[in-house]
Amino acid sequence: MAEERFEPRIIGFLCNWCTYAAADTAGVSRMKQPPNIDIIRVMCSGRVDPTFVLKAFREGADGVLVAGCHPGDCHYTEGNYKTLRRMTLLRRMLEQFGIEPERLRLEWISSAEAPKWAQVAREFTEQIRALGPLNWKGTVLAGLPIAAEHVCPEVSE
Amino acid sequence: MVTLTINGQTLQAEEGQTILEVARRSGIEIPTLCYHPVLPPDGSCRLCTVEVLAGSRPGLQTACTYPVEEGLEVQTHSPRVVEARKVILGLLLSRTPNVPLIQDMAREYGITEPPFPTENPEEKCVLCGRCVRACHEMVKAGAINFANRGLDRRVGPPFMQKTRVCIGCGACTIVCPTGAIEIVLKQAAEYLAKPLGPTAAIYVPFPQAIPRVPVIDTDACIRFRQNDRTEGEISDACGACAMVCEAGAVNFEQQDEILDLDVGAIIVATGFERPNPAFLPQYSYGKHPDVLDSIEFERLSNAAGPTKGQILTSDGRVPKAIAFIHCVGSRDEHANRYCSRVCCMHAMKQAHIAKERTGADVYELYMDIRAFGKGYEEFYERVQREGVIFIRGRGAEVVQVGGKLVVKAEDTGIGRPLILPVDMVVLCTGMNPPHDADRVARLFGISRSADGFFMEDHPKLRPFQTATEGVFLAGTCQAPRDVPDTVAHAAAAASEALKLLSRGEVVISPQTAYIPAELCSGCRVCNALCPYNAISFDEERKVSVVNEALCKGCGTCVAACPSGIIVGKHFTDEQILVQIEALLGTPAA
Amino acid sequence: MSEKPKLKLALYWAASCGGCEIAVVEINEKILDLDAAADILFWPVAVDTKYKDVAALPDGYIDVCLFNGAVRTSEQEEVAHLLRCKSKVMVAFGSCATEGCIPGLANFYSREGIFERAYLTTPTTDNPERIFPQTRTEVPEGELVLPEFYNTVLTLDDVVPVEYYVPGCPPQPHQIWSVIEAIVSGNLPPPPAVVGAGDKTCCDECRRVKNVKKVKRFYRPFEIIPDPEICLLEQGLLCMGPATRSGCGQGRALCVDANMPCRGCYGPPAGVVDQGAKMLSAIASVIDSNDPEEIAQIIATIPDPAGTFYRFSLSKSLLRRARV
Amino acid sequence: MKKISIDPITRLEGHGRIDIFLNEEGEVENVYFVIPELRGFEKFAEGRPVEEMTRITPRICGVCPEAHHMAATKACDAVYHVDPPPTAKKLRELFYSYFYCSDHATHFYILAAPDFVLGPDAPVAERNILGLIHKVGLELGGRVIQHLAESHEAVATLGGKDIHPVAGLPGGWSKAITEEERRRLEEIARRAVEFGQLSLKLFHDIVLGNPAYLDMILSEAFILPTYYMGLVDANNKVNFYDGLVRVVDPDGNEFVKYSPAEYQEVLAERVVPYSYLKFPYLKKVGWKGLVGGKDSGVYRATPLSRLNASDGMATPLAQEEYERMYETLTGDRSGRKPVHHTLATHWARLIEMLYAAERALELVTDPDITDPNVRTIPTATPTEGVGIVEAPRGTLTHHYITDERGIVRKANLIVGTTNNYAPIAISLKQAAQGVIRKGVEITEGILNRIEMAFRAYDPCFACATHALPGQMPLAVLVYDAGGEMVARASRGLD
Repeated sequence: MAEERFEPRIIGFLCNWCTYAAADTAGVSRMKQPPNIDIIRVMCSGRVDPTFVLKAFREGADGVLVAGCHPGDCHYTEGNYKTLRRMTLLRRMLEQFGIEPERLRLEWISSAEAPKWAQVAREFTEQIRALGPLNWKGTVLAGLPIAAEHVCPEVSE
Repeated sequence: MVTLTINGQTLQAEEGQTILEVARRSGIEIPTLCYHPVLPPDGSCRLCTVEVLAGSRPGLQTACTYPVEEGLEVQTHSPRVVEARKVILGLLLSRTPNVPLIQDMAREYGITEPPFPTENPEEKCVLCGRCVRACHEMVKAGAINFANRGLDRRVGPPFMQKTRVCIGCGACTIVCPTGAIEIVLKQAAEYLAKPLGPTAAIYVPFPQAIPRVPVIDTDACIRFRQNDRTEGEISDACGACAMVCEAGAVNFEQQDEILDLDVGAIIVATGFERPNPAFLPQYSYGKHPDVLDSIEFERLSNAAGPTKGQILTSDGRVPKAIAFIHCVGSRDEHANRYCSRVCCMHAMKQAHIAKERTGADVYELYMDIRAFGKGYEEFYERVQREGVIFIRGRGAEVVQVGGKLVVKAEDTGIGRPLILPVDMVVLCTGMNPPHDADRVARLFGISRSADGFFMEDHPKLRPFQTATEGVFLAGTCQAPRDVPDTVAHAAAAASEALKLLSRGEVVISPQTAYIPAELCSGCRVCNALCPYNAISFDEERKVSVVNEALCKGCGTCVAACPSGIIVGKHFTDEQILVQIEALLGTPAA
Repeated sequence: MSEKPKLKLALYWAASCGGCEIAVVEINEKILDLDAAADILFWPVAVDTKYKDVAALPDGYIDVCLFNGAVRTSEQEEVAHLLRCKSKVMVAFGSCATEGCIPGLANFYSREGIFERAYLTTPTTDNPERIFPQTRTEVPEGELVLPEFYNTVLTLDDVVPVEYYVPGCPPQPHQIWSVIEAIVSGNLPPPPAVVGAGDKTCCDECRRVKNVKKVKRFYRPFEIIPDPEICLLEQGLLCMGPATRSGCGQGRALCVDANMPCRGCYGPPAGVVDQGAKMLSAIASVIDSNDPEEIAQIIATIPDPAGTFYRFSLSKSLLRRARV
Repeated sequence: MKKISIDPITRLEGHGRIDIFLNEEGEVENVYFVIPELRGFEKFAEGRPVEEMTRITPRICGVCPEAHHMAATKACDAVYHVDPPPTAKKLRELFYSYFYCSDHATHFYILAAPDFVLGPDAPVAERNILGLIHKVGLELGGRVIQHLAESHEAVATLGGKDIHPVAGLPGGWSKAITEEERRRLEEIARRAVEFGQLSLKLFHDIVLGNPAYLDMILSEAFILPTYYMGLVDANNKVNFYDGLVRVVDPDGNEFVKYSPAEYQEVLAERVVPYSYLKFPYLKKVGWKGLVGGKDSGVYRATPLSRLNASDGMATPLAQEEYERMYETLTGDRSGRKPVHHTLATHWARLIEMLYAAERALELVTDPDITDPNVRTIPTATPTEGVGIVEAPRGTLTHHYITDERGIVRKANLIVGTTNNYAPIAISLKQAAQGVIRKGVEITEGILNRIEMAFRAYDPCFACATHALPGQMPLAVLVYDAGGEMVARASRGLD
């Protein structure tokens, strides 16, 4: 097609013990995966403060992936359940902000599941590509004089 | 101590002992019938009559009731005594002419025919009253007693009716010398008939048990069953075991106790749970008595087991064909996906024993043989040489055809369905994580892998450590493994624990959470979140506090803290937020 | 404070409800001390000042400008710039100027949506020609003008640099007085800083007993009669106290004391970037279930997450507004 | 043609701008009153739980948040079809009465009194509460401040917070009062009654006692016959908290009496392109533009309107004063109603303040007032509801439509001052015509006379930001036919 293909910007918050290792293995074992996901490592998906997700969207992410250990398999016993609760509620709130909940994805990927990681990475990237750009900074907040340069008005007369 | 002479032999005895006891202890034979070591002596049958030559009560006396005294002189086989016993045995034989025990005793005294007319040749009861005493004195049930007088005298429940008072303990049948009593009450019969279970209410779990001490099955033990009757008050029923235990080791008052121990390390060795193959209905487990699981077969083949190690079918025959079905409940998407890691080898071991003891045709139905350990492969070959037949193909079904067991399987070697008629099927089960593993995990802050076993800190580098410092794993609670591996694993855990103790301090990772007390508002949102109970609430200052020794740094509380004051060291909000900015500030990759 | 030359103070309001001014008046008798301590430039009753005159003032002539109200129209932005130029110290006074406050909830909708509702679809509206207000209108006698109505409610520091923030809807009189004293005596902290409030959260001042929190279902205030002694959140009432700056009540949380859950008018505490996100995280964390279905059911008992967690701070939130 | 633009706060939000156009003769040709402010509560109410309206809508106005809180609370009762326990209703009205004590006092002493006490021509810088205190002396000034402080305290005790209260919720009131609180509240109520009488005495001495002011009140420039609206109880007595809305025509005959649910049949709001505020009017009479009289749908909802629309006050002292006012204002002392003297609104306001104090005293001494049962838990499915109370600046209507979960789908609000948008515009035109003549130099005093007409309504635009201590910053711009400014006088930042 003529116009340039949309390349989504995706931030991935990955649990150090499972998905991060899986992603690592996926890379080492040369599995095919798109470059669109920028990874931020956390010790547990339970560390992912909804603030981070909103920050990512605010700064221009088109999608956010949060991935942790399978339920019952959490390195910290049940951090991932807290994540499940938070992301469920957050997804609902994103809708109120006019953001498709699908732009925030929660996945359980164990350290042994490198292929699953690669597949999720591909799927999610395509899903976001299909949804199109969010680009919050560039659209929704565009034109707002946020922190604009302050200039003193001309003194008339 | 008193000194007495029996048959001219001078003996020492303790006050309160009876002549009978002393004589028996010294190997002097005195016949008895109504006497039973755990029952109070009665002297009713008078068979134990002896002649007291010197003592407070000279003459013919019953040895079971006569207490020893200083200078006592006794003859156990004087002519007078023998005469007396002949009369007694004559009478007994006339009452119960067909009871072998009585016949034998009588014969010893030269009596072969009943001297008196016989009322009822089928009579077995000699009215010794052992059962009555057992029921009253031991069981404390008082369900049976003597009724009527003279020739009509007999033993039974009131009005010879079924009685609720009887607890069906079966004690009367055990003490009855002539086998006159038959138990008809199911419960007791079942208990005593349990094929592979213990044969008494007190037993040694298995010969290798450590410590090797008997245990009491309180559901079966008369004393405890009587406790239930007396609303929990300790009953004084039975206690036969205590009476006969010279070491006085039997203690009915023993209770479970909960001890608080301050320890520096904990080794979790809660083991595995034996799967019940009944949940795989195709194997007819529990439907046919000759379908056993590995543990039951082990019990059956155990020299200390109910059959003294003979391998017999439920109807007591020596099986002619036995099938071992591997991987029952393992490597199976309907059960455990994982390999049990032990059933190949124990199946072969049991096949070896079965072959050896029965010479039966032994079939091994397997998916793959995993003989990976030292000497395992060799053992595999040996068993094959011994003639055990290995068929590659999972046992599909066990059915009964006219009372006979038939195993259906596929021989993938020749690609044909297979039908094996056998006498016994052994289901080689694997290992399940204990059903309450989750509670244990929560208690120690251990996590579990998807299969439900406890998760080691690192599969290769920290295989027996956990995410909780000072808590170690040993054996099958972490994963299925056989004995040598378990020993190695446990030893490693033990030495790691000792290392910790000798060091005297715990090394913790620096990635911990920290609450600046001066900023905490004490909302306590974080309190419930910590899987390691590292967060406590200081009621004094009304602030939450992180115990950094317990904290593992997962950061869940950091993300939750609504006032944003909990610091997740090395993963602070600031650090992560700038990462986000940096990543999105740069053009897409 | 009387030795020093009298302080030049200006009070000004933009898109606000006026509650901030009322709150200032409610320092009651102290209003006389204020009069003694400071010259109040155009607290409009006080002095007659024309826009021209203000524009003509040397930059920084005003010592402190207490600016309340959000920035919603072109006019307000313009005045904000003017006052910024003329004031040494600019104070965002009250929730509106600081974080948009409740009027900021308009950011869930667009200007078009608001106009359509206000001037077309409200049942009592009589607008046969489907007229909307215009920035310029020709009338027989001449032309009439209106300022532009922005699509998004902005905070004061969106448009000009701000030294101090006084949170609260409204700032409570006792806090206002403490701020005025600080200004007059020159005891202000280094800017930028929040003044006239605590550093902790409402829970710190709240007098209710707090326990470990596990919530199986959330309730709306009218659905239960809460126990007067125990933390409202524990009783399933969505209380914003945990993510809200302390300072409203001297040693108590005003709304909570009235058995009503806090709605967060004092804005986020010091450590919090986004009040709504933090509250969401805390609320989700205390949900007492690990089962996805049940979690969904429990969450369904929260009627309006965004409108509750961002009741006052939407304009200052990370996303700032909804995409419509 | 000349254009005078009385341009209060050109660049200030929440106020009005008044453009006055003169013809060649220098007579006032036309007047436009412009409100450059809108916040869109009706829109962003959508999606919010309806019970939160009691906490959201008060932010429409920080001067009368209690009114919005109460209207929303009553609308919520209606939405949930729930009837609060009697004590809850009493607490609400008690709360509301103290609010009236404070609000009317604020207006009279801080906005209006300076004009009368200090005189319309006094220097602006003095014409404020501080100036007033200097003039009447610290003793009375102190009483004013004490009265305000105490009534705020009462409002806070009952409502949880004085500005933006929180206690109202569907089915009741979140907070019962203790006997200790009650005793304090009674004390406050007793002093408020005295203060109400004191204020009226002051009004009599200083205002009515001064022929100049009386003439001003009675002068043509300040007389505007319109329809009048007000909430009345079963006996057609003034009530602020509950009842039916009664509208009388300029001759004082009952035009309509409607329940909250019927407001849509009675009211309509006209949209104009030059203002963000709509002009409400009586649907049945119709919109005839900015003119008064019986044929124009323009109505007023002010203290004076409420008195005009009622048959009297429900408390003795207020009733006495009510009668005195009508006797005084009807030239023939007939006490006939209605009276159309815009400036008499101040008098009416003081009568209402006295009534509020008396009513508060009645309620606070009611034996049931400390009953802890103040909540009814709603059980019905929420649907739709209208809540109406009398805000000091006019009848306040909140209308919500919700889904079955009680989430607002549609909201409609007609707030106090909005009712008076048209009459204020007319009064300003009258006043302008009265004072601006050819060759008359436009002084600050002239302006203030125009502003007094305006201030009588205690305008609070978009029930909006209120210039505080309250005076409308005002500027008069005199343009010649070419549109060049030839004269200017102004107050406030414009």
